[in-house]
Amino acid sequence: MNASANTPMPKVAIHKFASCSGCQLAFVNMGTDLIELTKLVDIVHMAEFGHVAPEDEPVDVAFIEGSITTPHDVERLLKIRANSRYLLTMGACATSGGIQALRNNADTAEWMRSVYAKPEFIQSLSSSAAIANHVKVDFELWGCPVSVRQMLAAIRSLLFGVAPQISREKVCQECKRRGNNCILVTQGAPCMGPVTRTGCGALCPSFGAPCYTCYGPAENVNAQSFGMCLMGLGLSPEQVARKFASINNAAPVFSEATQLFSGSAWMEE
Amino acid sequence: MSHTANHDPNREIRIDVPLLTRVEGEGSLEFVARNGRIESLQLRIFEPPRLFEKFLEGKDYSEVPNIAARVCGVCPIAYQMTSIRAMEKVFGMQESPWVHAMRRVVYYGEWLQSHALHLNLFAAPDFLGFSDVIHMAHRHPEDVRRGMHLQELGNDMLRLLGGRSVHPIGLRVGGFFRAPPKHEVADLVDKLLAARDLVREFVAWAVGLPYPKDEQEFVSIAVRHPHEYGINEGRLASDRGLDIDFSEYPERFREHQVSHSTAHYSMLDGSSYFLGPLARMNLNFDLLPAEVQDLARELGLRFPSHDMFHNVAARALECYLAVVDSLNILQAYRLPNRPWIEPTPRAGVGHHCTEAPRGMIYHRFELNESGEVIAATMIPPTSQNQARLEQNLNVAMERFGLQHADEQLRELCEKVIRNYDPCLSCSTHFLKMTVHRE
Amino acid sequence: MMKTHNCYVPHEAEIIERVQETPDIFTWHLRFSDAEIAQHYRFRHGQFNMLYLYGVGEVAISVMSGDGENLWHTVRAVGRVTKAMMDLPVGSRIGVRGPFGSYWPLDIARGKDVVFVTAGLGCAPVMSSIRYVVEHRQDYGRLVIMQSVRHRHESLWEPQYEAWRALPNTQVLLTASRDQTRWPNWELGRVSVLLEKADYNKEECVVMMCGPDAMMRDTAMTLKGLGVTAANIYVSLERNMQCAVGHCGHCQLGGKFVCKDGPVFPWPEVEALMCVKEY
Amino acid sequence: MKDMRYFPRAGLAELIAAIKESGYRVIGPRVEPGQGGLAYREIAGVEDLPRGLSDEQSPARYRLHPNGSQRYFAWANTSSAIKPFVFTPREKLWTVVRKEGRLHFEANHEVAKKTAVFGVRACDLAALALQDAHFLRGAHTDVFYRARREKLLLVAVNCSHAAETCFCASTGDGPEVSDGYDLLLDELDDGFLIRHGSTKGAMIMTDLVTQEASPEQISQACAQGELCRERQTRALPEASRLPGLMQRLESPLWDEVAERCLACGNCTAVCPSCFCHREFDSPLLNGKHSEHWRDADSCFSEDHSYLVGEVVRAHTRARYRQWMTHKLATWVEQYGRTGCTGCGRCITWCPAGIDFVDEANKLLSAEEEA
Ligand SMILES: Cc1cc2nc3c(=O)[nH]c(=O)nc-3n(C[C@H](O)[C@H](O)[C@H](O)COP(=O)(O)OP(=O)(O)OC[C@H]3O[C@@H](n4cnc5c(N)ncnc54)[C@H](O)[C@@H]3O)c2cc1C
Ligand code: SF4
Ligand code: SF4
Ligand code: SF4
Repeated sequence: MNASANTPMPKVAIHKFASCSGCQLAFVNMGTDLIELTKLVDIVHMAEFGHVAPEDEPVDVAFIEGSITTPHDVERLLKIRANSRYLLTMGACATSGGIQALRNNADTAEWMRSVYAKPEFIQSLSSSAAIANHVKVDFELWGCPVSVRQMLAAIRSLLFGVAPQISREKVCQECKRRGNNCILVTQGAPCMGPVTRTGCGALCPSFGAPCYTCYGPAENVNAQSFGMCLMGLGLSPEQVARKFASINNAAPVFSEATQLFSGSAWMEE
Repeated sequence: MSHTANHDPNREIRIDVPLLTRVEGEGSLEFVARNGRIESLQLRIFEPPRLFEKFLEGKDYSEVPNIAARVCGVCPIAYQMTSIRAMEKVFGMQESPWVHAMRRVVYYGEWLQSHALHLNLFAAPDFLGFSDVIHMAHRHPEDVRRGMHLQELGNDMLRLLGGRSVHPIGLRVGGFFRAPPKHEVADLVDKLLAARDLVREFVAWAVGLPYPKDEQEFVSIAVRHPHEYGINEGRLASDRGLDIDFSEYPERFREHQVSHSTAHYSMLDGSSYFLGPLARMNLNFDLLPAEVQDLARELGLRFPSHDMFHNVAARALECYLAVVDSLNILQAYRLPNRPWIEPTPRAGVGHHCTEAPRGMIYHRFELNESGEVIAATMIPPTSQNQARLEQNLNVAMERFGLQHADEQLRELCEKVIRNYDPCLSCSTHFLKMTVHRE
Repeated sequence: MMKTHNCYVPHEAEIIERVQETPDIFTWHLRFSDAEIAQHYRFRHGQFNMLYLYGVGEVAISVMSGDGENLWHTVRAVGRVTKAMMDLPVGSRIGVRGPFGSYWPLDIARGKDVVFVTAGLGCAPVMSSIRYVVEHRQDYGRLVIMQSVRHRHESLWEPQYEAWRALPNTQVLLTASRDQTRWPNWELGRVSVLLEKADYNKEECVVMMCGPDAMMRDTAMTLKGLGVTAANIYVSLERNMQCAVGHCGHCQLGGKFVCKDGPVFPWPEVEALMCVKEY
Repeated sequence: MKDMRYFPRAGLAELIAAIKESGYRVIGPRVEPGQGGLAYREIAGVEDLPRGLSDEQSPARYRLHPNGSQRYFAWANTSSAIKPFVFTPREKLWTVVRKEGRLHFEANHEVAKKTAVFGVRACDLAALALQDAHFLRGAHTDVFYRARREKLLLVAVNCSHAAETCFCASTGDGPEVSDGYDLLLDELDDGFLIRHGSTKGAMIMTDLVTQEASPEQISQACAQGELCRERQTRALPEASRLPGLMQRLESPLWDEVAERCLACGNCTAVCPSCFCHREFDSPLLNGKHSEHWRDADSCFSEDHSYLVGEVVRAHTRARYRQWMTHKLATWVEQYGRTGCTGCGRCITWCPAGIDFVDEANKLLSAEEEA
């Protein structure tokens, strides 16, 4: 994906599926870097931007925002994959199914009836699936929203012809680098930093707010022990389960933890 | 707009815009005309429902702001703050003056970010004849840079109190997690001071854009507050005499669903209504700081106005308001003892409305005695505006005349739609336009 | 290092020649851009340099041969940095810091039999010392070279080995652990197969070994069983390396920093910990 | 003791002012709003110090309580030691500019600020000495660390209060400060005893109005230290027994602790002697130059022991074992003593409340039984 003066610029597409558009907005919000970026790559598809190349136009890099919820989504996604050299997920929806994956275990038909008076108008799969459940994903950028710094670094790496470097360490590491005092220790706050992946710069604990897992699971998570820690802070098993069932509820490590602490399952182990 | 009107107006016209661009979210437009009459004109929002209202059920009140934000990455503050206030009402909590003021600042941040983005990236290319902002930037680099600068300033305001601009993390029931330290406030004040002239130029530029005239009949609705330009507190008012408490919303406003879209249509006493910057100006111009009113007069702007494209000017003027009023608030900044009040959960129902960048948003929360959600309703501005938008399109197209070429008809449609700055992610949806000429 | 200098900052070097050895192994011939640095650069067999790829990062690579004006490195493209390095054309510039670490006991080995055991690309760190022994053949006793690869076609320096096989008092033993066909001069199986065939003075020898941890552990144990003194067995270890000067802590093996106390260690110094899983 | 002087409590403001006048930014213990607990932060003056507050520390718990006194230093320790002011958790090492194919490397020349750290404890000074040995005394010197170290002014205060987590008496590093300071204070009910340990400190003392310390005052100070020592309930096994950990590398107790350990690395981050860090490149978007940075790292993270395609210490068991055996056993081989100075931070700040001392004792007594 090296660009030089006489070769055409690499083509980049940004596609949207079920999402809040927040990752795209984070992208559009990057300021003057956006202008810099358009000098390095050719953004051929990004509806918000006013660019709509057909889904079967070959591109070098496709970023996918959003999760897969309808049969039509699946068709589109397959077309995109087939025409992209690298496919990167951008954000929690695309990477783990997002907050809307909460409906995966629910009775969707019943939910539809209650929210939409005439559900027959709505064509929908019963689940919200991560992109990787349907096609091969080359690199995952977690976060809700995605970190633009990480996204630019990924593009820069691909321009250099190397794989993006994506750290899976815990939020706590970044929290300590920022010199924060741990709010779990000083306030008994149920901060999810010890199970959550770095990337946000330990934003929440720096504001005195408990982390709520928006960057997804870190490597080597000890969900069982951490759940017990949270119970030690006074949370009920159900509350612990809900802590894991947040923005990245369908990430396997978190959905297993949710199961573990739901009901009385946690005691049997 | 210079047009050659040499087509047969009685021909069959079918226009499809399968993927509307430069709006937030995804949707289409479908337009069919036959024998000189518009037969159907439908905005379709195709994004499948994400069922937020349903999966908020059972969540703890403290989890609501973070989940509600995810309805829309474009106006997360609107979702967070409206739900927070609705729940605070359940708990019988009053805002402290500090919290009230800081909520305005963070909301102004969202307005400035969203308005600048809309005007710069979405709307201006329409009026200046460019396909997108990148092409526009080649010809008008200074204008584009100024818009981006203001967008970034809005982001800075969001970051001061919210930590990040998309899905901020600083807001909580009771107030804020963190009181910004004085030096950070001082830095922002410097930036705001430095942007004052820039934003005045920006307003003048936006007011001077060559947009069409589009006089329409409509009812404006906005939050009205006795002492300040309505944003996050007050009552619901219209220019036809409506003046109700937020809790009366469900009695007066009704939602229904139509077959072509997953969006819900909202009606006030059975008819459509209009929300957004122009509606706010129409109702609350008198409450703008004198400085902002003066600028409007200098530029020859008069409100109330029923020219739909004055929405552009209103949006720009609100950018100036955001800078001026945030300065007023932040120049008098004091550190509070504590940036939040600890809530004491109790059971009940709370209603609240605030002014999202695109217009009024309504939330209703029913909580149990431990503060868990029993039922949630969230009605975004775009779905409330949808009926009005379709009427607006009908009238505008008829007035423009079907003798115009399809391409010109489509352009006008898109301009009219973008003028509402619809957020299709919000209404849990996006547009695809199909125009049929038969 | 070369002159008083901030030990973290690389020096520019130019790729003046490159050889594609196998589909994923290449050799670089480098030269420092700064003549003074080139002149003062000295390395000892077994030491390594940190090679820096612009905008991407650094990797530890053994010095194959040469001096500051002609520095040779053989690299296997395995990951982020090394794969991209393989794409660099002649004339490109990279960063080089070094040399770092300990070296092979070529002095101690003088007058004794010398045994080299390598597996995989593990040969890179010992290649330069084999060459040294070959060049100073009269100073050493018997020379035994054992090399194990998975497949014969991965073997980099087969012509070189064949040439050495012809030297007096020298034994070259090769094996392919995963091949089906048995080639002439080749065995089938792991290093252990070769150890049985090797002929050298167990009491008066120095063994130099490089390869995966498990291979070195098993071989050292076998050699001890055969009567080789543990202190005469030397290994070159690989651990994650960031700074290469004993500051970053990544390469620690117990109390040892592999970058500065190693990579070459007498076996007894590391034996205990090399035998602990995941230490 | 002959150089010991006394000044009343009000003199503390003068001392801080004198230090500032000598061009230092002053770092002191401060209550961290929003995050709770004490942290070393820049202070404007005495008004920022934690007057009348004491800390309560236990595994996974740190709280501050009013103690009814006027004292500023009636607490055991802050969340971090001196470490971040010398070994910065994130810093740029060098920049490389690519121009016409050539690479131009340039070390980061950020000028270190003169920094005074106020309220330093004995355990932290001992840990600083360990870091000095690591970053300054080897064949290669870390010039970034050195630049900051040379600009440091250390104002130590002898402990008068031990936390439940403290065990410096058992490591021999406290509670009394013995060396490594520029100025040393003892806080008494109505004022301070002060002495200097360097010419830098002596210079600052000359600006200060002090009186000769009375024998009563000196004995009060000694008694405080004694009390502090007696109050320590935790103790590491004797130094001579610690190498025994290396005989327990296959103990099932490592699995047992790994069941609780979150591998979050909070212990290594707060430990005043841990020195691990990793390097990475951060290129400009347009690719015209690149910066080379380093981040504090932890042996609890997977990158720490990553080798192409494998992680040497893939499991928490091995990572915890690395942390403890390095700190208590193999450190001795590297720097002639253990890497633990008894500050107790890894106990307090472990979100899972794992007690380092308790684990070490369990492991070693299991060894003896075995
Ligand atoms: C003393 C020593 C001598 C070496 N000599 C050679 C040689 O002559 N030829 C050769 O091809 N390889 C050699 N290696 C191995 C080489 O360092 C790794 O293959 C290389 O670091 C892989 O980097 P990567 O970015 O391509 O791989 P990735 O898998 O992407 O690794 C990412 C990063 O992890 C670190 N890392 C990964 N593996 C290793 C490793 N084995 N050792 C140290 N750091 C690692 C590096 O910082 C690397 O950039 C040697 C290693 C050591 C320690
Ligand atoms: S505050 Fe949260 S992220 Fe920070 S160290 Fe504590 S648990 Fe980890
Ligand atoms: S601290 Fe946690 S919830 Fe907050 S931004 Fe970071 S990952 Fe997301
Ligand atoms: S090991 Fe624990 S008690 Fe010892 S110095 Fe480190 S943090 Fe303090």
